[in-house]
Amino acid sequence: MGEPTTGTIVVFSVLAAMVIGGGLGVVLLRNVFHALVAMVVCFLGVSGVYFSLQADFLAVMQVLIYIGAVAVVIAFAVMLTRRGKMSDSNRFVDNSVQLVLGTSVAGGLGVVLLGLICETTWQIADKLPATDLTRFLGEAMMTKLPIPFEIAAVLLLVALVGAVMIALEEVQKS
Amino acid sequence: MMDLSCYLGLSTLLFIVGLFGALTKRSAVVVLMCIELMLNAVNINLVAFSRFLDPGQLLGHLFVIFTIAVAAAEVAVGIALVIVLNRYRDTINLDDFTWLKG
Amino acid sequence: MSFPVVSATVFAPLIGALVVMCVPASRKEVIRWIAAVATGISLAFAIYLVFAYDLGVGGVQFAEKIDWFPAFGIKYFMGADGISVTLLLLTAIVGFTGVFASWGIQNRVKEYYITFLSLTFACAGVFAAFDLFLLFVFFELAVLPKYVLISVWGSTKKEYAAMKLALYLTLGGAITLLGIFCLYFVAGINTMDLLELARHQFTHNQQVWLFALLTLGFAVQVPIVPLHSWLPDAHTGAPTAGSMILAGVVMKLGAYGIIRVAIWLFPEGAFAWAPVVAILAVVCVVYAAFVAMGQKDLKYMIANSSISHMGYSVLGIAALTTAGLAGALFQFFAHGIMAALNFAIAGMTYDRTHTRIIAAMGGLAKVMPVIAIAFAIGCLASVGLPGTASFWAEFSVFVGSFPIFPTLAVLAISGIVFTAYYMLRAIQRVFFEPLKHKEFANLPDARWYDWVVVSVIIFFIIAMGVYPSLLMDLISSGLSPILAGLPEPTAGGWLAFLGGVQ
Amino acid sequence: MRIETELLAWAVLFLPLASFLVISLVTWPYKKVSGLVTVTGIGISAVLSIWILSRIIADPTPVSSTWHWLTVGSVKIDFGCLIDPLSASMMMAVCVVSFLIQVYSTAYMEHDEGYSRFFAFMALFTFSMLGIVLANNFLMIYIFWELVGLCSYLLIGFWFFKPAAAAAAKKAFVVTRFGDFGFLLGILLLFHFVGGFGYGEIAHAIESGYIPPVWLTIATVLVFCGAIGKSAQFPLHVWLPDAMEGPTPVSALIHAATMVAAGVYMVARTYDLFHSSDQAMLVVAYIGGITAFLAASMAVAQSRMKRIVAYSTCSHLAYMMMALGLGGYTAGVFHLLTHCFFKALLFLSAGAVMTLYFHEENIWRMGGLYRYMKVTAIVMILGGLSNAGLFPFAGFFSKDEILVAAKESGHIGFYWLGVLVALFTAFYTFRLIFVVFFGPRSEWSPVSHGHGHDDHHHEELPDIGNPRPSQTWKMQPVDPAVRAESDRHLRKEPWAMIIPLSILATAAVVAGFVGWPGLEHGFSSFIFFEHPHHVAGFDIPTVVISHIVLIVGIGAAWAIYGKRKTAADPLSEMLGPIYRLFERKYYFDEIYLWFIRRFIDGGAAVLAWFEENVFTGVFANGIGGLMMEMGRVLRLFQNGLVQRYALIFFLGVLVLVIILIYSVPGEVPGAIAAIGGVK
Amino acid sequence: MGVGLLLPEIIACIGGLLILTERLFSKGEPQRKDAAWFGAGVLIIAGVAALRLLGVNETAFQGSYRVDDLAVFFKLVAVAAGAITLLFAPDLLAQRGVKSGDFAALVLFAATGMMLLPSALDFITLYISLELISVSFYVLIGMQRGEVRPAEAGLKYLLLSGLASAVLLYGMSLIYGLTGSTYLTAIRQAFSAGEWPLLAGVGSLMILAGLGLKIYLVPFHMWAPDVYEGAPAPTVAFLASGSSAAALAAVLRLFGESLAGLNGVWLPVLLVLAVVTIALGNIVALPQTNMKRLLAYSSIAHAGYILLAIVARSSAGTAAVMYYCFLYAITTVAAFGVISAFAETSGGEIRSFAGLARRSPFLAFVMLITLASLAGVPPMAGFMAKFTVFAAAVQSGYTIIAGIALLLSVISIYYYFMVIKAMYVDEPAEATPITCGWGTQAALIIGLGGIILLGLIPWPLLRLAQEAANFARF
Repeated sequence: MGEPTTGTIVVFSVLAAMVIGGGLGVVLLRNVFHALVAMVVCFLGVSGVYFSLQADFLAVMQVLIYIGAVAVVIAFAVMLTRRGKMSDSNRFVDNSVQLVLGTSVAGGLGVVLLGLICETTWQIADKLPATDLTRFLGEAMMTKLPIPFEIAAVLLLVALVGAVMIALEEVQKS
Repeated sequence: MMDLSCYLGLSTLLFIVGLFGALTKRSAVVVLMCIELMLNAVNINLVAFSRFLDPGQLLGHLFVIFTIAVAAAEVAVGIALVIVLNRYRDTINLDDFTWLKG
Repeated sequence: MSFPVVSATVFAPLIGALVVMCVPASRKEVIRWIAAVATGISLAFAIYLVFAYDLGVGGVQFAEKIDWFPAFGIKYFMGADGISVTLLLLTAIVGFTGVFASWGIQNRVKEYYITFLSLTFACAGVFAAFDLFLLFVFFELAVLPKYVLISVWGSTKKEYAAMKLALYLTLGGAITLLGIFCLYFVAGINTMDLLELARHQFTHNQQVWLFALLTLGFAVQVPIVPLHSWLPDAHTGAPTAGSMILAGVVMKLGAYGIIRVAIWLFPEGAFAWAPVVAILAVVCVVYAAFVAMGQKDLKYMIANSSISHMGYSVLGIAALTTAGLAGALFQFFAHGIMAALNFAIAGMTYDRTHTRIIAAMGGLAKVMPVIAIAFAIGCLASVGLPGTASFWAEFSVFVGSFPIFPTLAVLAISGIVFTAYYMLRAIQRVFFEPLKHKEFANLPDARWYDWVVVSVIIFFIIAMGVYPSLLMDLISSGLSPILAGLPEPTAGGWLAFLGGVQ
Repeated sequence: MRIETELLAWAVLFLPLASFLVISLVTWPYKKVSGLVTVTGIGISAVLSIWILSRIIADPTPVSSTWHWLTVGSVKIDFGCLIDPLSASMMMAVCVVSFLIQVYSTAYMEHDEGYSRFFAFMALFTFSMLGIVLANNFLMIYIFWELVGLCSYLLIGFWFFKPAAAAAAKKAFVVTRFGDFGFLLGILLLFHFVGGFGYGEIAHAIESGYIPPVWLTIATVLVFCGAIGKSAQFPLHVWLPDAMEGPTPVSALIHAATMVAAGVYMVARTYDLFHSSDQAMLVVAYIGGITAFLAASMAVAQSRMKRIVAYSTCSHLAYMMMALGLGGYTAGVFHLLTHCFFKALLFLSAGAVMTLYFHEENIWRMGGLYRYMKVTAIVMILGGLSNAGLFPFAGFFSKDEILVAAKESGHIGFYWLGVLVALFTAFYTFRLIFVVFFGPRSEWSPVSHGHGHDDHHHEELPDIGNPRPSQTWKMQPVDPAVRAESDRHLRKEPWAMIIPLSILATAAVVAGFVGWPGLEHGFSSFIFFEHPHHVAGFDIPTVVISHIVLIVGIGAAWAIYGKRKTAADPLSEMLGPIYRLFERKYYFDEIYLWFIRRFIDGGAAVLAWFEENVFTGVFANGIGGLMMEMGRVLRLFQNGLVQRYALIFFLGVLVLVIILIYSVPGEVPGAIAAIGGVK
Repeated sequence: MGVGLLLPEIIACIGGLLILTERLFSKGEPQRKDAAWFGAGVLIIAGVAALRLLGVNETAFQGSYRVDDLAVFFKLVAVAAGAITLLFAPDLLAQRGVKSGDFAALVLFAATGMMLLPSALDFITLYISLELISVSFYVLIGMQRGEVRPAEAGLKYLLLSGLASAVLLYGMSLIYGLTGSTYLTAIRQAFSAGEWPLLAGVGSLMILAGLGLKIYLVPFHMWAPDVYEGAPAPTVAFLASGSSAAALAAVLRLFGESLAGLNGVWLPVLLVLAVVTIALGNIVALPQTNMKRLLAYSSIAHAGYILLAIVARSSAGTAAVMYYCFLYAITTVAAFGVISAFAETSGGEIRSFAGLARRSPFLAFVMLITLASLAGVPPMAGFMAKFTVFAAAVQSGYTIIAGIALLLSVISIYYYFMVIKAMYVDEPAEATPITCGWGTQAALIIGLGGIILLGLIPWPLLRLAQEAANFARF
């Protein structure tokens, strides 16, 4: 698949900026709401990446689920558990050892992985994916992976019911 | 279009950022968010791979669908637990949850 | 298959234990009698075996084979050769007398007898098993009852002592197990049947290392210095019957393992290591004798003397001569009953005077003559006096080992003087001399159950002292296959310089 | 029909055992019966033994019989008896003397609560000794040897509630055990070369030279160690005086017929062995000589009746050893036999004196007792003369033969040593007699405690040792009136004592005649080694010398003690430190005790400490504690901080990845393969 | 026959749904236990269904799902563990105000996951079943209310296994990227050459880490003690027995088979980590004062033993793993059954075991046998299990490793016997006798019987395992 055009480069760098920037925002912003917003930005970036990979369906799902569900739930959680002044609601751990080691471990792992990825040669199969991706995925899902599909359903059920079991009745009680 | 390693690099960076946050942030909610970031990174990986390496089957795409679902589920339960803990302890800072140790 | 006599001998105590389980704990007398009957049956069977064993035929008799664990070629293979018969008799005697020795126990009688009986069962099983795995299972089976027995009904430092015993014995067991694995896979004939394994030819190197491994494992149980630290505490901490069976039977398990497994399967290995074993044995004899001399506590003294006496056995084993091994095995029996007697007496005196400090007693012979006489006999037996079983044991150990390790043998023999010294000193301080404390003046003498213990054991001590060939012939016939594999013994291997009698 | 001799021998051997069993299992509650059992049992043995002896005299060819007892591998162990002139006559002596002692004991032990126990042990003792006498192989002799040790332990410690007695018993056993250690080694060594225990086999092996000479000597000396222990020879003689803590009959039995005699008998029995090695013979001779002198000199300064006699025994046994060592086989054995009688006599009469005299043992509390106990005095004087070796008493013949043997052996030094010892013998024997029976009553003589003899063992009389002028005033003299009162309680000797005493006295007087020099078919032609050793007649110079010595000795004793006024021992003034040396037994006990305390007990203490602190402290507890500490430390990582856990998780991942990168991928890296071990 | 292969899972799943729907309509007063027993029944039926699958040896859904004896064996482990747990769970839950229905439903769903996991033959199925288990356990751990510890434990477990699954996924994605497939068979072929880029090694290690959390592999074990202590005993019983077994099945499939080509990477790692795991588990267990924590560390140690058998990489080793999982499952469930019968009020402190023999001989005896089995005292099942494992290790030549492991296992005697001592020697704090519901009694008797019978007659089960192991290849 030939050399990337400048357009794609620009698009990719923008998306990359969104993703990484959003990610860093989650970690670095002092206000948890800002962090939340940063996360949303990041998710958007990711879905953009999916688009750029011709994974439209996934991109849409990304937006729907992550931004529509996950982010909202987390937002609720932040609301419910908020206390103190928001401006300082997203701090690092006090323990400096943890901080240093955590940073270095993460960094180390990053260096190693990046290094290895760069020096690895991939057998690129240059052929395009099916045109109507959604259909293709649906068929594949039904033929290849009916079991995970069902399990996923059960899993979501468990999660819902479980969340209720854990939290909700407490609310009634108190 | 961009070649594969760019996407991989991007996802790795995101993964690391998420990991960094997960290891160093205080609030349980934020740690959950970071885990989500890591999962997203993985998803980028998978999608990129399936796009570049097996456009025929696109197993990566399928995989991603499930990871997204699971991620949502995990967040739901996690948030529930956080809320409960917050109710008992009046805090969501992970370094306060040390009743169980030794 | 005809009536399984051997299994009956072994399992009688276990069945007794199961019956006891069904009896309400309040019926103490009933429980005691059940235990007595169970062990009595076992004793009866053991005596039957002694006379029913056909010396003319020899080999393993009354064999019972059932497939148990075919994946590893493991069988339930019980049987009796001369050695097993002898040691089964020993176990039965100690078990039977042990029941009576603990007649006075009032605290949690039910659990007590369940534990004691299962311990007896396990020990007996080791001697009757001819499948390596089965043997090991019985071996390990004994650990838990020992632990419970000591930690519940024991006396000084009981929990410490019990834990120490458990850890040491399990350590030994672990090493042994590793050895068993190695020999099993090295042999690669997919069987744990000792007879078949004995037929398999191991290479020299294999023999050397496997012997070392197995012997190391068993040595903990013997115990051979420096692996002995568990024993004095355990024997002292244990209740009377516990000490009896520990010193009488459990100490023999390890040495039996050395003979039955290590030497039988790896004669060349045994030959290569013999000098080392012999040196350790002599260290046991002399070192433990001196430690015993230095003890203030009666039971500690007896315990250390037991180590010293097992040293003789090990020396006989190391000699790898007929006389040496036969002496060693006879010593198992002789020391077994003798130590049982001594511990029983120590227990009786402790029950009455509530002290075990030698210096605190004194002049008890006037108060409790029967016990005094019994103890005197026990001590004289451990001094190796002719007319007691121990004499023959020690004598044939000496005869067997003297030509092989002259210098070591001389050192070991010097032990008889030290033993006499501290044993007689113990009698003198505990039973002779004027009565030390007035409150001891009207302590009761032996009760009827004490009489049972004392008379049964003394009977066997004297009987085997006067008519040793009854067991000696059994032992010799049991030894013949083991000795068949041994190379011709010569003076001291690389230790020949220790004395050039040759 | 004719009963086989060996059958009789077995009967002789087992009758005492039988009576032991009967008493200990059945009749122990009934004192009189028990006594009777032993007396009859040993009595019959005595009769049978005399019968056997008569047969052997008629036909001296050795008789032997053997049961197979035990087989251990290649080792065959037999239980057999050998009846030849030596064993027959020794058996006779043992049985008769033992019998007389039993009879005597019925009176002596009358009031003791351990009566039955006493007779049971005595019977066992006799049995063991007979076993030694009859044994036909080394193992058997060793077995009975040990049993004798056991019996001596039981009997010396008979009054176990007396600390002294308990200690003495232990001492006797352990010290003799020390000798037995050597004995056993010797036996094992012989077995190693010969492959058997029988005397015959060993003798044969020696002839055909299977045994390298040096090892033969070593073995012989080791065997002799046994004799040293049992016969209380230097340097293992220390147990002997303490052994006097037992009842007097026991002392008599031990010293006359059984235990200490066993050593000498064993040497005589296995003479082929000793004779085959000159060095060994020399060792025997020297040990004998040294002991003879030491014991005699110690006897001079003792103040306790039985100890004096005991040392005399010791020196006489040494005499015999010396004789045997110098090749005087017949002489040694002869002296052994005669000694049986007169020494038993001395002991029993001493015992009589003590038991009649309120169980007082210290000769310095006696004096002038002749008029109270004439019979005892007379027999004791007879015994003393025999002991000192006056013609024609039994002691004379045997002693002279020994001197002659010494002379003939060419070691003239031993000859003069023997003479010197004879001088001492005469002196201390009559010192004893004069002090006890003649002269004034000591003002510290004990007073009767009524007839309450039962509890007499419990109270320890103050031991005034040898009162010296320095000490005399410290004593509390007994008021003459009180003494006169108590003297009325002095009993006459009961018949049970008189009869044995008189029989022994006769024996002590006449027994020597069988050995009259030049007598055809006399003793020398009856018991001999290899070839009969005939003496033409008396060796006049020896006779003269020995009698001069005798008279000098007795005279000196009379001069010093006959006319004494005080209860102090004048000799202590005359000899001073030397006397002290004799009295304290050359400080042997002190030295040995120091050695034991320092090295044996000290070593024991050290090792016990080592055991407790190193094996238990370091090995067991140390390792356990280490594990526990490691646990406590590692536990700190589990601090409850979930992010710490996550950190460790990813640290693990990172480390693994890095290791992977730096280790050679592909096959299992070498290091790990090494851990994997070998197939 | 696609569906037929799924029968056990379907039964369990439907059972769970039924219970949930029943919950919707019932008043749901907390004392009811029938739901749990119903669940147990369902699981037993599922077990029967699974038994009928023995011997069928099929791959379905285009190679993403496989039913062979290995899978069936692990399904049986899950079923057994779940059923026994459900027998004794309600007695405790009733006191804790937890609806036994909730519990039962979640257990059934978790069991479904555990039954699917061993059959999963591609990353997606594998991952999703794993997550089903995890999510169910987040809830099971955290659901007990009136207390904070369960919630804390739940959150810790959630965060850590969330991170773990992220790593797992990353590793999977790398493998996928390098092989172009998520099917284990395809991956196996891809690596069969033995030639592989370094990144593949990294990927396999990340997968190992991700699964390592579930199988208590040091250093990924850190969650275990806290969760054990915080979670209600029945949950822990099922967690310790079922989920680690299922994860081990996955490890067997993944590393034993599909990543076999990469063993140069993970074999040494597992070898070392196994020893480290045994050492750490045993040593840190020594100073513990809380029974549940102690058992957590003992689980870690036992995981180490099992790893030895995996490292052996022989059919004997595989059989040993399966066998061990089954016996260990029963033993652990019994142990936690005893704990939940009385010790939960004290949070499972060992102190509360003092004098148990006086207060309830039955419970004490069960605990005694259980501990003996864990300590590997013959003739309990645990001994036979250890025996097979070490035999497999030695057979494959890891003699010295096995020796070290055996010596380390000696340490465990100390802490197990300390508990025995507490039960039989120490004086009880309060002498009140303990009574337990018949559900508990039944569960414990089943466990006891299993431990002793499988110890005395180990052969049938082991043969099953061995035959399964023999055609666990695909």
